[in-house]
Amino acid sequence: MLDKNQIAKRIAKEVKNGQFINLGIGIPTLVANYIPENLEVVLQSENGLLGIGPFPTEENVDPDLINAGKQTITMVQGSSLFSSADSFAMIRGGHIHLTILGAMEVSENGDIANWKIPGKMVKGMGGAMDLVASAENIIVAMQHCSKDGQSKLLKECSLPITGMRCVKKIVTDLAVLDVLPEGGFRLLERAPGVSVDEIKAKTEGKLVIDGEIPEMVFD
Amino acid sequence: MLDKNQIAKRIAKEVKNGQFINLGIGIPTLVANYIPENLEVVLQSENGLLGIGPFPTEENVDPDLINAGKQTITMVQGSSLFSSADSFAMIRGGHIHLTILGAMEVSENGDIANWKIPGKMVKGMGGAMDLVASAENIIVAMQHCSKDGQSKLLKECSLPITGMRCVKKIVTDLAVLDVLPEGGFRLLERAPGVSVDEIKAKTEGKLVIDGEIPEMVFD
Amino acid sequence: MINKTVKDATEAVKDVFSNSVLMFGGFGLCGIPENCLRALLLKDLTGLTCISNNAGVDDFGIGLMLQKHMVKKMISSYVGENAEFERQLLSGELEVELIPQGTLAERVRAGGAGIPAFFTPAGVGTEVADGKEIREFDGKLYLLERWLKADFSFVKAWKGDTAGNLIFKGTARNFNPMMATAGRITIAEVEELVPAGELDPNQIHTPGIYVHRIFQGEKYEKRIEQRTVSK
Amino acid sequence: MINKTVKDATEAVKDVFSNSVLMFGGFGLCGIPENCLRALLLKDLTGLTCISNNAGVDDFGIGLMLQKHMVKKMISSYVGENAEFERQLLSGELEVELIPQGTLAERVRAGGAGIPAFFTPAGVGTEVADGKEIREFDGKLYLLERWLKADFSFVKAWKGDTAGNLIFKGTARNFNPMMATAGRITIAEVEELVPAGELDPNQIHTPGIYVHRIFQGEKYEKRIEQRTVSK
Repeated sequence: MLDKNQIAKRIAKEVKNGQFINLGIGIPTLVANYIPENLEVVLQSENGLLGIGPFPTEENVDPDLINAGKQTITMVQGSSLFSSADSFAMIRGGHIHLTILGAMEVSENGDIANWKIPGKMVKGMGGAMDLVASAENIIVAMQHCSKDGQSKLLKECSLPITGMRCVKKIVTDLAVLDVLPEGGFRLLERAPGVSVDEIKAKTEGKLVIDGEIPEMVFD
Repeated sequence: MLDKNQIAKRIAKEVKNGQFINLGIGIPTLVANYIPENLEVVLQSENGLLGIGPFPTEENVDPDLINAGKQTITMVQGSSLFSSADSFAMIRGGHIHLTILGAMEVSENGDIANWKIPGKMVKGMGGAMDLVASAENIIVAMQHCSKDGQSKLLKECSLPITGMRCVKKIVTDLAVLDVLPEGGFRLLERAPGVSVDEIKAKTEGKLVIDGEIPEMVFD
Repeated sequence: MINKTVKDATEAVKDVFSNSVLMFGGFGLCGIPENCLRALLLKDLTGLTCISNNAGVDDFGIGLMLQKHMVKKMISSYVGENAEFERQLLSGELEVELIPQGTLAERVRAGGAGIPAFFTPAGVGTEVADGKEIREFDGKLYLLERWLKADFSFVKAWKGDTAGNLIFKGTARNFNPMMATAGRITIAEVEELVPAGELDPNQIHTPGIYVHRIFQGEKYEKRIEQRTVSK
Repeated sequence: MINKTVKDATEAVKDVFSNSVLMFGGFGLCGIPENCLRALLLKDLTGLTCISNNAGVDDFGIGLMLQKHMVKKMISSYVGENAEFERQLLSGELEVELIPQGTLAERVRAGGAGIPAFFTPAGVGTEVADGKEIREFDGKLYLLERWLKADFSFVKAWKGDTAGNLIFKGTARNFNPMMATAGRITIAEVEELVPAGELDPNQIHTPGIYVHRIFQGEKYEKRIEQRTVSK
């Protein structure tokens, strides 16, 4: 089983040179720590920045420079700043190559639910609905099962969805899976020490297993 | 009868303090020369400038600074530059208080025709359709009759129109007229030496004459 | 150039009335019009509709207006950081309309730009689409969304001039530029107010035409929600 | 930061193909991508659709592409200053689609911003409305207009950096920023190309994400259409 940092590390292997990437709050933010140094990528913050840098040192904290998670940040060389309307024009227009975000549920046709639990205080969708409706490639980072052991990879989402047929890949603590265009989760890799049978048992949606499933390799 | 500069001078009396104004090509451009110095107004150029200044001196000509008529210009203090999308957002959003433009025909319900003569080479509408569809106040500067003596203030436009029910006021070489909300040209002022009868004879559309019509007064 | 300067926040907000629709720039607590918010708190206002990406925190920003029961309705994309907000919402005192962040930004832009409606993919297939027209363009589904406008827009910029031209700094820009365009009356507060002509026309983010009143804010606390540093 | 630099105009336009859709920034002859236009003239291209507010003059700008019969269709708001244009149009060699200037600007912005359609008042009641959906919002009539996109967008900026960030100057900005967002491949030429990091992030007009290739133009003639001076 992978911990949060390992999930982030595995997702980082999906990043390609030259990409513009939006990282959601939580595990996705950790992905930035594992992107290989030889890749040139640009991280977008949907409140209005291209080129997120590392967190500032104590003396460089600037309250006028935060990311979408409201954390203080810095900018890398070559950054640009813009309004939220321009930022979402960028997102909606398909200019961001890769969006990585967390989820509460994903369905076998790629629907994602990550904004609302009926009966609980609803905080809002923020930019998630715009991001999932627009990005050409969406990778979800999440736990395979909820805390009470229920699968989060479902035939259909039980929670109100954030977007339809949009998730392309999922990295969980147990596995890496593609969402097939015709529906179904195709198992690609197992986490170290996790068996195919365990993944089968913990995946409620249709699971497609083609041949031998390798264990993930970390460098 | 007024010449072009006198038409411009008469229109300048309609300008109010604090207005943002778009001046079309031709006579409207001349209006800028007659705006009283004690009024603070801002002239917009729809290619992307608020704050048009006078024409430059020979040594200050900047090919990167032109108005919508493609003339070299200068900027006044406090100007701002923006894209054409932002410029027409400003126009469409109703932020320009007054638009002054030329016309080939105006109808008694306020339709304006000023972009196309069937059978002749069509150069295009430029920004005219956006301007007339958006401005809260539109004043037309034109000759009362065409060169062959036909009235240009008509029941209905004979030429393809640029915008519907939009003209509020017309200043011609003969008269100042309002377009009434219920239809019809209400005669407000006569040019010096021009009789009401002449204006009647040269106005094809419905002309409303209420009481004595004063001659225009120029300071 | 027309001088838009007013003396201070109190004068700037003098005619804000109960039951009006207000827009506030800012993302979280970053780039919010602190001085106008403080001045509004001193007024006897109720029934306000506030359009703002977030709702502040309990003791800062719009959160303080909630404490004083001035707000009838919030229109936001995310309202998570505010316990009083939650209490009022659950008790039915407060109405909330949640809008995807990009749709919110674009609806406000549309309000300023004279575009009454536009199609966006955000929310298709979700409850956000309920009751909205859905149409297919080039093989993809989109929702029809309407413009948003306000009686008063409150924005905060870094620098401004007496003609109302504004320059923002960092990610404090966020919703401020669009909201400046969508207010019937737009009130801008700035950290530094300079005479018209001192700002480079090429670097203006918000042209003065959108700003009806401008003043230099007395004090900027600039509270940080998540102070995150690297060692 | 990703380096978008290419050697020169010739390399920048190397894969432009016949029958493709091209966008050109500029208003009149102000802010046009002169170096790309020169490089395109040396290529054996036909059947192009050119989206540009104007069509140049006979011996400069897009006018030169018309002389070489490279253009099948112009999409513009005003095409008045070009005799060869008129000849080709009347002879049926050239097709032209005239669009109100603000609608053109907004359709291009929509193309870059992922908005497939929007409502605008421009053209209601005119022949521009023929065949288009008309709808009333809040008592006023609007037309539905579609986005515009291009295979290649050519834009000209004042300064740029190797990451593709652009800053425009004066009214040479005009259509360039939107067109930069609406090209599948966007090629920017600049008067001065600097290393990434030298431009203030706060002053960037076009973020580098929209620019796929950038180079410093060899020569800028910057021809003036109406040299008007005061004595």
